[in-house]
Amino acid sequence: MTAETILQMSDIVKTFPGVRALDGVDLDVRKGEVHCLLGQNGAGKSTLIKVLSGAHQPDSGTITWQGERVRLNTPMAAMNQGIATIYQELDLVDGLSVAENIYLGHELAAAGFSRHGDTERAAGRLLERLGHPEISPQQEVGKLPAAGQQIVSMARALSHDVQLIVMDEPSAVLDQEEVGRLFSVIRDLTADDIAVIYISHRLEEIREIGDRVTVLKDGRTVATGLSAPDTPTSELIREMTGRDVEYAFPERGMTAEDAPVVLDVAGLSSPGDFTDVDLRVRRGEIVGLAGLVGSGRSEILETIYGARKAGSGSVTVDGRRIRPGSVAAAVNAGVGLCPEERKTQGLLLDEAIYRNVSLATLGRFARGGFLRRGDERAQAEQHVRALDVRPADVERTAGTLSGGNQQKIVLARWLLRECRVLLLDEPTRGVDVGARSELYALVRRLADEGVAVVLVSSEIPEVLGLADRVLVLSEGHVVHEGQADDIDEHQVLDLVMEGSAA
Amino acid sequence: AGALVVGCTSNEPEEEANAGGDGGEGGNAEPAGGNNEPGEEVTIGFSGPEADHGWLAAVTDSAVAEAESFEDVTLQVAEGTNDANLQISQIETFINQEVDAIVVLPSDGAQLTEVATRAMDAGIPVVNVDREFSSPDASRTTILGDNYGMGVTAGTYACQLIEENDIQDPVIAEIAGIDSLPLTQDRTQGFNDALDKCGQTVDNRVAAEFTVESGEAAASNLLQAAPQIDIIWNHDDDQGVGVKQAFDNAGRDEFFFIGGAGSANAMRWIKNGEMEATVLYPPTQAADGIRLARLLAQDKGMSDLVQEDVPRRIVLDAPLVTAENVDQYMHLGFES
Amino acid sequence: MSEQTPVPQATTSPADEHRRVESVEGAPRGSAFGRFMSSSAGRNVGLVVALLVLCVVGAATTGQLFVDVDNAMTILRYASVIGVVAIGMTFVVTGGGFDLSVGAIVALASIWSTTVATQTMAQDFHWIVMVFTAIAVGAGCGLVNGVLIAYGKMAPFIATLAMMAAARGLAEMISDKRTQLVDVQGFGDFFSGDFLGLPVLVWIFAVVCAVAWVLLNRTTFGRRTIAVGGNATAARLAGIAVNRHTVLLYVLVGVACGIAAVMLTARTSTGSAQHGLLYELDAIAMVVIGGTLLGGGRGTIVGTIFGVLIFSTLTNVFTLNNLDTSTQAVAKGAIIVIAVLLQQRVAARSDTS
Amino acid sequence: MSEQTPVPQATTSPADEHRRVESVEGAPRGSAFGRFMSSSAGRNVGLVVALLVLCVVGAATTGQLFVDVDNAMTILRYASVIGVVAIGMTFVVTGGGFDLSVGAIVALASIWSTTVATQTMAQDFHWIVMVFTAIAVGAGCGLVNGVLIAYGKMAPFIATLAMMAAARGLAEMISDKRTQLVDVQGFGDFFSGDFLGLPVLVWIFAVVCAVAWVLLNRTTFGRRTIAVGGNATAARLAGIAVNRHTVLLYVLVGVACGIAAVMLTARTSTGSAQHGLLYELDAIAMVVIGGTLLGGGRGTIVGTIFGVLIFSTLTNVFTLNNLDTSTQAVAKGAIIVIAVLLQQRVAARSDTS
Ligand SMILES: Nc1ncnc2c1ncn2[C@@H]1O[C@H](COP(=O)(O)OP(=O)(O)OP(=O)(O)O)[C@@H](O)[C@H]1O
Ligand SMILES: Nc1ncnc2c1ncn2[C@@H]1O[C@H](COP(=O)(O)OP(=O)(O)OP(=O)(O)O)[C@@H](O)[C@H]1O
Ligand SMILES: [Mg+2]
Ligand SMILES: [Mg+2]
Repeated sequence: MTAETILQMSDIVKTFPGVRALDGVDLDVRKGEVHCLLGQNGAGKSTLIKVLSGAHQPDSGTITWQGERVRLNTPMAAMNQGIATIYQELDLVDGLSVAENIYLGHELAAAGFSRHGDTERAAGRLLERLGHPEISPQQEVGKLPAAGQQIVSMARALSHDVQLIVMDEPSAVLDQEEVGRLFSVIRDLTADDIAVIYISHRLEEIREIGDRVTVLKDGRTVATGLSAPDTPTSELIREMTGRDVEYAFPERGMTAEDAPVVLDVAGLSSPGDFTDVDLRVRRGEIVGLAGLVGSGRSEILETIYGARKAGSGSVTVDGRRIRPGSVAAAVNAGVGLCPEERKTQGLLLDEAIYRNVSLATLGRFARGGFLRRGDERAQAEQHVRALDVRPADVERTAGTLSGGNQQKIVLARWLLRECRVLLLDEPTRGVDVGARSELYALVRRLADEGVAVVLVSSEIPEVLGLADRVLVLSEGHVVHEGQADDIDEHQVLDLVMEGSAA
Repeated sequence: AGALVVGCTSNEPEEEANAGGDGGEGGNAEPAGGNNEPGEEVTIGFSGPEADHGWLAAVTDSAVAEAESFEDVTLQVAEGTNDANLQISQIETFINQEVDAIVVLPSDGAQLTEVATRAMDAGIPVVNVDREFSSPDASRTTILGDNYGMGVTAGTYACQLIEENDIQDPVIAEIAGIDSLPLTQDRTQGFNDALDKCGQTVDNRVAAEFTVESGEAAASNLLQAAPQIDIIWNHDDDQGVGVKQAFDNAGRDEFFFIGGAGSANAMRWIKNGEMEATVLYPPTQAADGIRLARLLAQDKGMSDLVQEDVPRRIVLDAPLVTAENVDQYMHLGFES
Repeated sequence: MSEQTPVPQATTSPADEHRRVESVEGAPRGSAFGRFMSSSAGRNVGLVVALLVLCVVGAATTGQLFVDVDNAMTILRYASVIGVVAIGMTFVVTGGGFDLSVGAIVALASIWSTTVATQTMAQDFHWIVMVFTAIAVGAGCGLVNGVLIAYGKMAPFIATLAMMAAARGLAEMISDKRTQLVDVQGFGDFFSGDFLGLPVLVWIFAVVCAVAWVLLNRTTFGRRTIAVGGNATAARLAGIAVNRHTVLLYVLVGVACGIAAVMLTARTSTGSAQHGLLYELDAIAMVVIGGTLLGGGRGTIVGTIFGVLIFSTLTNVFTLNNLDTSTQAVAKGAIIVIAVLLQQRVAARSDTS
Repeated sequence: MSEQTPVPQATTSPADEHRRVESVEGAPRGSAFGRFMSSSAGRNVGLVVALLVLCVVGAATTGQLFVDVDNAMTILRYASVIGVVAIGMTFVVTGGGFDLSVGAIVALASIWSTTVATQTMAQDFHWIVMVFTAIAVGAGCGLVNGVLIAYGKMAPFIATLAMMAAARGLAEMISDKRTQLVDVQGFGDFFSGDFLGLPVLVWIFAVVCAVAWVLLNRTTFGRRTIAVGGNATAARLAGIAVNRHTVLLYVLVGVACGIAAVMLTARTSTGSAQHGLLYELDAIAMVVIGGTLLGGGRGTIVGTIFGVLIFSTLTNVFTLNNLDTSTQAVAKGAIIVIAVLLQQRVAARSDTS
């Protein structure tokens, strides 16, 4: 394991107006290893890899690549050195095909003319290597679901002839099976002596695939060269957060059998997406939806919320039917949704944090249409602090926050709204361990206060650990319904597989 | 300008008069009476519509040239505009500046009446050119082109052609200028009225926008709409360049082609027999306006006239230029 | 602190550079006036500089003529009409839209409110009838635009281009292409008069500005406008009725056009199908130069006011300087470019300090 | 399966409804021609229907006059000039930009290539000198636009609006507002002539369309244009020199304007500062009606061609029917709306089937 060092970044400093995102970071990566980068939301992981990929210029610090000091002025310079990056935010062009996206910027071309056939064949091979021969290279990327887009991003990184691949939270939108496939690809890469920098908030993944770990905290390297398989989780968490965090699911409350049903979904269908979904959530209950990516969970939430028109079926909140296909009706009935894509569906990236938080509650702060902005700000700030958003300055624009912190902003919106029913679509995607356990506690507390929660997550342990009851979905059908205690992860996976085989 | 018809009011018998010089390109034919002798220094404000075609450009140019020919005149030219709001503020600026006289070719007469009245009330004489104000109090004197008369001249000539050539069931086409301008309406009205007298009507009518390009486009579509035409009257010789090109492009020349305004191009075509006639609408009105404004500002009269005061209303003739008299009018043809 | 832009986007998409909003982030808490000033002076410093430079040039080249109350009134009276349209346009643009039909709506509203029928009614009752008519026509056109765009899912460019053709055509048909004189008792007297030393037209503009500023910055309507323009999907998922709001925005600009039509009718004492020619481009230019983001999500009323003043002062200085029209056009192009570049540099500098 | 759209976006942002691209997703593999046909027929079915309806109306109302080779040539010749500009505009719009200066650039290029100096040189050497001059002028103006937008970070709307004023002003200054007649040997003969039964102008348009189609759909330049317009950040991270590409796009539309200027000069046998009036709005309208997304990321040459044909056929049918201009304007507005709505319905139906 003493392979030569391929990359050495030392004392990297990067400031943005008002923030010191990187404050003297060191990182060294060896040939053929999987080097994990850990850190809380906002620690500076993505910024560091953007410096490495040439997307940001560091204010100071040196990068040594294969023994030579290099300056990576542009993304092209980094790629030419053999460094490819899968960015945290999917950076694909919707209007282009899968194949065109994969080869964007280094097209297979003769005298400027695209070699269509070659490009598509090459893309096809890459997708096959990633275990996704079903994604057509001719498909338009904008029409792929998030997971499919992540695969395309990976194929794009692999399409370069590289020594180092940087992956910024590639597993966030993937389910367990997909993650397994990703890991086998990573193993193939390292077998070819290609190094991988791997960023994830899921510690069990680090343990499974990683070789060494570097931990960032507040823009500094606080630990480096830790052994990924052997360092105890508690120590990693302590390094990241600077304190001991109880990484466990909160105690389940006692949902009384006779608690009133708050959300009642009956026979909901949407042709092509899901059929005949019945869902009852009592006051104070958390119901989880488990299933593979593409099993239609997001669509169910969106349909309940009125953001999609249902084919048939009804949604009742507190005994009153809500008008289908109307978000306003759902919101007024006390339903809130944390959407899957926070950037495109959740946030006003250019607006201040507090304005994002108050967006669904504007009416409350208004008298005759005029906003009482003091109130608005104060209440938004209260929730932002409660969720430990960093930095806690509510005047910052939402776009400058790290991914996990953005997620908290969307949650804060519905906390502020004090809704009766909360629909959470992948609420912990990209959220760090510390914040994650806080989120779990928070969701449970909300339930105890009487909110009915529906939880969708690709992490089956999360669903089983947090929810009271689970529904297992496969290809748009509910294949199992029962108490979360009565089923384990393997059984869920088996059910899902059976469902898709059937 | 060459052919001026002066009337103190429109009802009085018209008197032939030469208002002095041939305006236009700054030539100074010396009239009697020494009105061209340098007098006190005066500033004259000039505001006109956007010079978006040759005729209007020639109007501005001849006004500027006329002003330059007097060493005692400083001319303030406001940005040409078709926005009445802007033109009003330009006149207001002139009033603030306390210029000695204002020459206005309004984008629309009625719209500028109020501000012109204010100028008059402020003691600044206003010379109204080409498009008439809606109130006689708004200007000290008015120089008008005769748009209706233009149409009448063209229509009468068309009737004459029909009779002379004994055309049965003639197909008459009209290519108008910017259709939403009152002056276009007037020309069309005059044309229709004159045709009516010999029992004819316009069969096909299209409108262009005074530009070469629009003339070409309108004419090609017109030629397509009417496979056989006997007489075409085109309102404006600027767009006429395009119209003519459309004829050439389509290889059509079975008709009599009558123009309007009297550009130099049109006169050359008449000489070469490529055009039948054009109806004069001289662009020297503003130059005349400058001349009169100077006289008004200097408190001089028109020594050329029997009654010396500057008349209140001058209506220009709209004579017909044909191969016979084209040489006589050649000097009035403006390059467009 | 308050002006950070997300760097990757900012360096790649030119439009993003134009970001400015009148939120009060980081502004010292103080009197409303103090805040207003700090927001307008601080964020629009480039515009202020551009306008000052223009004034200095004006004063230097024409002296007395420019530095004169009457001249200031001339500039303001001219600015008022298009200014009202530009203020309305600010909302539509902030909400992610675009309106090419404003000029045509002004024309149609002016014609409709000066038909013989309307004038007879106004004569019998009160000239306010004409005002109502103009505003109703404007709102109606805006409603059609809004419904086509929000519910018909048409691109704003196309829908309002169609309205531009149709409204002006209709105005011509109604008026038979004739200019319609106003001779309703009191109408002209009222609108052409002065009030407390300022022309009534300027007062109207001032009131429209004040109302608009409050509307954009202090009400839920304004906040929703920014949300709809910034991220329509997020706005919708937060429970905002995006389609209805979009319709309202176009109705709003239609109403602004109606008001402008009344002002123009008063100023010219006519209704005409030729009123408001090319207002669409001028108004959008004023809005964008002011710093409102084309594409939505950022809007500034104060910026728009500066945009309006810069344009009208420019025209005034040109006229006073006796510039030839063609030269004016070239100079105008160059000055717009310089003003915008200047504004950007100054804004960037005040950001980093 | 391949046609699902993420629903929340689709129903909230009107512009999204307009998506169409000539990429080959899901198209049966076959000859290039087969793909071309399937892409044009399948995706533009609404446009085809609109054009057909228009033709049927034309034939029904004017019979012989409309259904006539000469008339088709009239339409095509008329369409060719603005068509070339619209094709250039398609690239800029696809790349996320906007060009208001096209009409003014056409005017300036036509003037510059017909000055006495240029014509003398062309007389001595060959008329090709005029062609080069026009294209060089167009490219130069485009370069200025592009640099201001890409490196000066100006909003495209503002930069090209400034160019619009400046270029036309310069054209007026050079020409002294006179129309400049062309009398260079061979120039008119060549461009006004026919070749294989089709007018040379139409050939030029056809060649420009073909080149543009290949450029957008079959070259790295075209794919990068979509990337730059669709997601500038992604394009930059993929190593594309976004700024340089943006400049190229404006140069490209400038060149298109240069070509159009030559065509217009030939067609009218003049250069004029009044050429190309209002081309900007018409060209953008044709592009957007064709289905290219204003804002960037989706572009279709075939759609633009349909847009051009629909507009010019409309004008032709109006003229043949001897319609009054006001009525034309109202009808045009209504027809644009109907055509776009129709296109959307048809496209939606063919999507779900
Ligand atoms: N473009 C930017 N402008 C201003 N601040 C920024 C920008 N990008 C990042 N930051 C700030 O830099 C810090 C580091 O952010 P970064 O995205 O690197 O965090 P991260 O470790 O990747 O977090 P996460 O796990 O949530 O993805 C954060 O405080 C963030 O707000
Ligand atoms: N890789 C894929 N290729 C093609 N289509 C897919 C793919 N994955 C999913 N789909 C389709 O997309 C639709 C919705 O997928 P989506 O990811 O929204 O479902 P989901 O259950 O909400 O998953 P997630 O938990 O990731 O949100 C499904 O109808 C599915 O058929
Ligand atoms: Mg990150
Ligand atoms: Mg989902």
